[in-house]
Amino acid sequence: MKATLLFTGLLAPWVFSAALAAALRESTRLAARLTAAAGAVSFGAAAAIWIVVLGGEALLAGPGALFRADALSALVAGCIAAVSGMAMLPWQGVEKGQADADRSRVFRIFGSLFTLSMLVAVTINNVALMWVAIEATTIASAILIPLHRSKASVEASWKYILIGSVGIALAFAGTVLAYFDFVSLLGRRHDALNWTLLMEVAPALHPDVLRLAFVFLLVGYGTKAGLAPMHTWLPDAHSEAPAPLSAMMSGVLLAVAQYAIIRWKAVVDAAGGPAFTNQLLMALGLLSIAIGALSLVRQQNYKRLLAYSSVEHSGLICLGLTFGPAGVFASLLHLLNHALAKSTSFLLAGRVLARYQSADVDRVTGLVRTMPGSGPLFAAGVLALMGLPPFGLFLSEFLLFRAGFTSGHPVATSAALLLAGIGFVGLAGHLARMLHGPAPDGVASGERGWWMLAPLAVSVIVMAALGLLLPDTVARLIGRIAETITI
Amino acid sequence: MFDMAGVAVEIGQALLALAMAPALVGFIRWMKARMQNRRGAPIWQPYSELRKLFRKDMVVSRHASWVFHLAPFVIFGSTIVVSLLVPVLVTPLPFNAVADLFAVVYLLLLGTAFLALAGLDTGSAFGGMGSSREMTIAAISEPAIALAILSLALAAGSTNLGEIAARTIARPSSALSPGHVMAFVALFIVMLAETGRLPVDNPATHLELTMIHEAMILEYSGPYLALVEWASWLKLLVFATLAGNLFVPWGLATSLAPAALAVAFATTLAKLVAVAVGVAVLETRVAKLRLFRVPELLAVSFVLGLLAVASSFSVR
Amino acid sequence: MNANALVPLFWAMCGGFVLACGGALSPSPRVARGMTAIGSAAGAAAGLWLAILVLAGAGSVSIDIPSVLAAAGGLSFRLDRLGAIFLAVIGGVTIPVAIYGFGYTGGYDGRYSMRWMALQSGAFLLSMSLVVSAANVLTFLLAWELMALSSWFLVITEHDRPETVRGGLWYLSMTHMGVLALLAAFFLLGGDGTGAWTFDALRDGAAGAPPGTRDAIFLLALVGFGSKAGVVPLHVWLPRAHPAAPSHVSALMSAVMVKLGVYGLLRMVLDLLGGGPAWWGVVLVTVGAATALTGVLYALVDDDLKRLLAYSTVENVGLIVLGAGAGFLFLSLGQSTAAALAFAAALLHVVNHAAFKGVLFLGAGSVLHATGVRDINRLGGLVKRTPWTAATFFVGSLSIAALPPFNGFVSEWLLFQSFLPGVASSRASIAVLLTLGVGALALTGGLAAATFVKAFGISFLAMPRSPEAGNAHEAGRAMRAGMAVLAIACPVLALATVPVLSAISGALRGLGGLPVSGTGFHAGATLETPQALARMSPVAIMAVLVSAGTGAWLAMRLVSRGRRRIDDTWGCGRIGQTPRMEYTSTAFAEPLRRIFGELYRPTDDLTVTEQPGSPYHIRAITYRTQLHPWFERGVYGPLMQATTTLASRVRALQSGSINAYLAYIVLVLVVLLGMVIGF
Amino acid sequence: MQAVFSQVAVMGSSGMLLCGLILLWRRGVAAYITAFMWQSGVLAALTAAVGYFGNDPQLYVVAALLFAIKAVAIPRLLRRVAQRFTAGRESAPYVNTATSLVVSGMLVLLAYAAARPLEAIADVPTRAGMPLAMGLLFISLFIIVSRKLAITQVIGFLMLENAIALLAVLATYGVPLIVELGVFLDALMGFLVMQIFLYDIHDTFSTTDVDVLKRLKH
Repeated sequence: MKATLLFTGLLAPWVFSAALAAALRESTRLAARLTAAAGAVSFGAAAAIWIVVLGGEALLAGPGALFRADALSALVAGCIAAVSGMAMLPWQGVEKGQADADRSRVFRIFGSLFTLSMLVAVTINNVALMWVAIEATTIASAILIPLHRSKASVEASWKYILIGSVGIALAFAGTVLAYFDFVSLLGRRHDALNWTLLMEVAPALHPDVLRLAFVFLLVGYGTKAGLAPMHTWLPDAHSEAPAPLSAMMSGVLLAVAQYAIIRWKAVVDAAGGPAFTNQLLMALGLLSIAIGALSLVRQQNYKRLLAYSSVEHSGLICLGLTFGPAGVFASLLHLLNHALAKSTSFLLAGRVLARYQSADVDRVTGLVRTMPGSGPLFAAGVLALMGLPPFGLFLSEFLLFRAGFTSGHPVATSAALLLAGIGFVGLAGHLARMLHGPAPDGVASGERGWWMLAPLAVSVIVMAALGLLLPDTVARLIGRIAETITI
Repeated sequence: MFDMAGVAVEIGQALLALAMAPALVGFIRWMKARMQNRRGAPIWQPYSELRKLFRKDMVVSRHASWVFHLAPFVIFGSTIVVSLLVPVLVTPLPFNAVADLFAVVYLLLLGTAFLALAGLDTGSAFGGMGSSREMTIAAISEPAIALAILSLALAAGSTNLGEIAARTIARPSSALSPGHVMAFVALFIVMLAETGRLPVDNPATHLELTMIHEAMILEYSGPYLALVEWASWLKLLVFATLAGNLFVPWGLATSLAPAALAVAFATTLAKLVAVAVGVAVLETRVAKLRLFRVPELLAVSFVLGLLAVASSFSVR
Repeated sequence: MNANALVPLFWAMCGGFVLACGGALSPSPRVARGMTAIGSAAGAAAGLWLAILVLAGAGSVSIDIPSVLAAAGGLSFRLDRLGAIFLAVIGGVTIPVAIYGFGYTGGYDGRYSMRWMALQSGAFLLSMSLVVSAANVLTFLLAWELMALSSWFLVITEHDRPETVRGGLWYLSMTHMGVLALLAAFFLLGGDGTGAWTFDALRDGAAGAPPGTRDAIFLLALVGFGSKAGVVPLHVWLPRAHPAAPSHVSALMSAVMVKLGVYGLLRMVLDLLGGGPAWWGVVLVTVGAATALTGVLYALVDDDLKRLLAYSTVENVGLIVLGAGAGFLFLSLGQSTAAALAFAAALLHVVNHAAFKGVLFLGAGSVLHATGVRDINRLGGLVKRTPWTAATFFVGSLSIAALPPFNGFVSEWLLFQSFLPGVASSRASIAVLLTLGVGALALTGGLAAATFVKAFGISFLAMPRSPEAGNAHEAGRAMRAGMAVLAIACPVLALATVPVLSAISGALRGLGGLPVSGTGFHAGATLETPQALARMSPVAIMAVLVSAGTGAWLAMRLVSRGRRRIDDTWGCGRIGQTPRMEYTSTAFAEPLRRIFGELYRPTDDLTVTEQPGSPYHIRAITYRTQLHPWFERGVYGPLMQATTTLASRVRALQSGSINAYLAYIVLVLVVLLGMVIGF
Repeated sequence: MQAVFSQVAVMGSSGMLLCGLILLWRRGVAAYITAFMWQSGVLAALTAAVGYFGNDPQLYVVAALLFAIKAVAIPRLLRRVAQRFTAGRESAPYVNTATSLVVSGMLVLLAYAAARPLEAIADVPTRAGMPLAMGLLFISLFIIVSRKLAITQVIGFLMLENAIALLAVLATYGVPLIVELGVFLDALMGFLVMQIFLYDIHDTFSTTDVDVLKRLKH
């Protein structure tokens, strides 16, 4: 009973928020406040789930254990609830500049649906329905990209929907192949596609069929996770989408796709041992870090800069999965830290774009002077992404590289280290030029709407706390995931 | 080791060196004049020069600072300290226990640096040019001196002047070893460079393009000029005794007996005369090198020092 | 005084620095500056006192906080004697610099945020003192990276000048590349990661590590710590970051932060790895010699006062690495007493360099504060206008030029002496290397003397060459106090060489194969190298020198009766001397620039503009010279070029055509299927 | 009984494969739409046949739904879009017809190689059709990659979903009903969104040729 209450607490608010946003056509103010309230309730439920799951057993709810929340889903659900809650706040809505009620209404409807589908994806037990939910996220977010009608945003939305759908279709092919393997072993059962059942049966499944299925799954979910070379939709989508949407997409949508990869990696490893999946993930991971880091060097658009940084960090997370239990611990911690840092940076990038009206790095200078509130916070976000203390990403990269060396992959880890260094230099160069120097003429100086910065400041403080203290609840939860996932 | 007699002899020896320094320069000038079949001033001419300068008034430049006033005393003081170390009559000297050959080199470098600063202080172009060239030559001659010292230290097992002289006395055969001779030539070249003798710098001229040492002391007059000149003469004497007593140490007194001291005085005097004649002959034979050829000369000295050190490997 | 009585002293130090950070919350900039100064000075004093107690034999302080960041190994601190020496250097330099900083940052009041500077200075000092007392990998690297970050913020305080931001960028990028090398080195040291990550566990584990890994760890440590210390070719950030930083920050960076690179090298290669094969020593000696010569050669011809001092820091780091290299060489040959002497000489130079480089940078800051000009060619005549700065800079210049009465001479002498036993008793190839080492050491000493005669002579003496230098005003009381403390420290350190050296040799006892017992290289008041190879007593030399000088002064006063007359400098009788006739810094270094022409390869261009009427009447002559930037063109140019070409090729991947993007996905699918079919 | 069943399965899947090849061979968009219509029809029939032979009544519902949506509704929408925008012909695809056919042949061979482990463990009579389903999957991927008209890419994507549905039907007699419904909903929503974007592209670029979409680079 408690479980169903928690799950409804997690999912229902977003349904109401979408419905209310659709219904209340005129009074957008009220709808905005309701969405914020929904975000808060959902975050509360996610935190409650986090605590309960920490207590020991996984939460099961819904008909035939449809919904299940174990440690991994609690972690990712927590990230989703936090980031979406922050991104969907009314003033974080579409850029203040054009106060177009209709646009922000559309944003609230599909934003809530987008969050709902992500939350469903991570809390559903049936892997096929997980695929359906992830496909739903693609559709919901695709509609929001061309919110500001322009040639570029139309192009970005078309590329996003096509690449996303083709990629995700391959993932369904993989799911069907895995289901076929299960059916040919144990016949057709209605709960066949439940992840828990798959894990129990996995040692008996046929390794070579599962390997074939994993190829399709990895390419499919890899596209959504922004792994190179399937990452091409990411920079276009992020440079054109409204900032809150990019924050949600880059922060947590990639995390949901990584969640799916981790789920399926556990099953395939249980069947045929980790050698094959590690090989694939290490190759794609290193490729993503390389392409992500190298693209940062000459990138002039700071939104695309953050997008390519997501590709790099997504590569790091996948690389971490191949370094044994310590590596999984590090990459999950990295997933959490990255979600916070990236979403904060994108939201602040949105504010900077609204003020400077240009996404070009060269035209944004003297940020510390013109926006004394957002400038330092934006700097904190980017410094966190560069992996500097006192923020959490330094700690997770430290653990990740340590796991790399101790698990016997010195060459791959050194290559990742070098590429991360190149990425660091790329980001540092652009950040330094943006922060300092004289303010360009025609840009008003002084911060407007200090209270808008409150949630972002809180998130920066949380990032620092994760970096310096690593609270025990987080460490224990991720520790438990590492045990259940790796063999 | 801190016996009073030793200290007294040491101070006496330093005063002796101080007294002999003008005579040495006078003898060299006289020797050069004779070789250019000129009558030349008598040997004690420098003494009268000093007496005249000490009594004259002093003209100080308007731009000079306390560095200008401090420099003569530091130069004179450092050269005195070096003369305390160098075995003019007797080895081992008590002061040797607290300073070695490297200290000698760096004390002389202290004097040179202060002279260069004094040259810069008055703001004249001559002073600037002199100190720039002086520091250039001092900088390049450092490695040559270091290697010469290294070869001596390897042969004698210590950089202490006392031990070096004692060891060479104890083992006369080592004095003629190739390493020893090459170290002597290296040190001799460096002596010419450091004391501003002819191939490197012309002590007798005030022509701004050729004078290095003279350019720096152009602004000095009266007692200051006397101190600085005396210090440079004493430096020449110190180098001469170093060249003589370290490489050809026979005749040095090893005890404080008056007879031994007399013999030591005679042999040191002979050695000084020999070195002075050598310098005088060299100065009349050789023309002044262009400034940018001096490094080649010092490179020769560096290579000789290197060979001296290398030869000490084989002998071991 | 048992070890755990020192723990409150450790927390007092951290508390002081946190108080400095507290300046960020202060009501007014002036209060912020005050809190920074008081907090830093208090913390530094506590740190210095703690270091002295540990060095005096009160055992080591060890504090463990396993709860914080437990997953990565928790925080743990252990201040042993080697760390205590560097903590003493940090404490000793920070007190005068903090006092000086209070006056110096007065000039920043309107332009930059004092609160932010307070926060970063406190963080910088705290992280430095935590680096030397860290006892496990996480604490060390966390403190190291925090040090890099806070020092970067301090370097780019004056961020409205573009070259400051560029210098800061060079600094941050090179430091981070160094940290990546350190990460790799520490994790390789950890082996299979089963053991704890404390230094003690690493020390035992490292003994069993295969030689290939030990060599890799050594090279990575050399790159990582070498980039922080400023070893060639990783030194290029030093002459870019130091002039950009506020002077009291560059004083701290040059005197102390750069030495933490040396501390790291000693901690990892000497303590944890316990020395290694002979080629390690050979590499360090060669790199040290190259660094020393490069540093001094570039310092010699530089006209920017602070960049000159930065290059001189590179030179002195080269000397320290030269000494350490000789130490490792002797260790590998089994001559442990000679090795102990070499390491002691290197560490003594660390301490001495901190004193005189500190006072020189503070002096340069005061010159900048007074005239706003850093170019030596436009200074001059400051000795009369800023007497305090001139006097302290004078003492610093004499010390760094290794001239006798001061501490520079003592550590240079000890470096020479530490080479002698090696040349005498080792194999021919190593003897030749060390002989060339002695040659390099001597040449560096000579060129350093020339550099600092130029630096002091041209900046302070004679007539001012520009209006700014003309109406310079003396620095405030706080700045003068800071400079005076460090200037006095130079002769005092020379006199106190024996206690300092015995503390250093105490710290080195038992580290990585060095002899556990042994004299402090002194017999009574004089320094004595092993086998009584050489003896020297700085006290005696200073006493005799001073007495000889005053003796001469007294004699002169008795003998001479003449009067003094003030008149113009000799101008060949016709014209008075004008500032334009004076020797400039470029002219002073021109002979040496011509002699070392092959190394500098200067590109000179001289443009003469005649009067429009006739070619014989010249209106203006402009002369511009530029040295061949070996490292930028040889090492960093190609490196950056390769990265950007690779980056632009990767950029081309995002070609814009959706068909290409879909083709990538199909390609990956086919390739992975190929692997499955082949698997 | 089993032999007839497997005969029907192979016939159905090779029929669908042939419809796929038509897209590679012809140039007219109208032809593409009819090919897609026929392919969906065959898929619906095959699903019903599997429902009959594998006596699984649920599949009849799925077959009906499939026929209604994919064979009737979507082609009509596509025709309306085709009439309004396209010039009716695929201008110059990246790969000419001859090479596309050769490549599709190669892809079918790859499908057979990849599907070998599937057939090794399958005991259902319809296992012979599985490589053909994989082949259709690769060919529809190739269509999306090589064609320039946006509407052709949409049709290619729909064929990709047909291929996966075919694979599901052949391999496991269809996925559980709730999943089937979810997939249908997604497919429909996906198509609708793509259609909206087709209108968008036409409004802003006044053409649906994908080559114009090259402004977002690097």
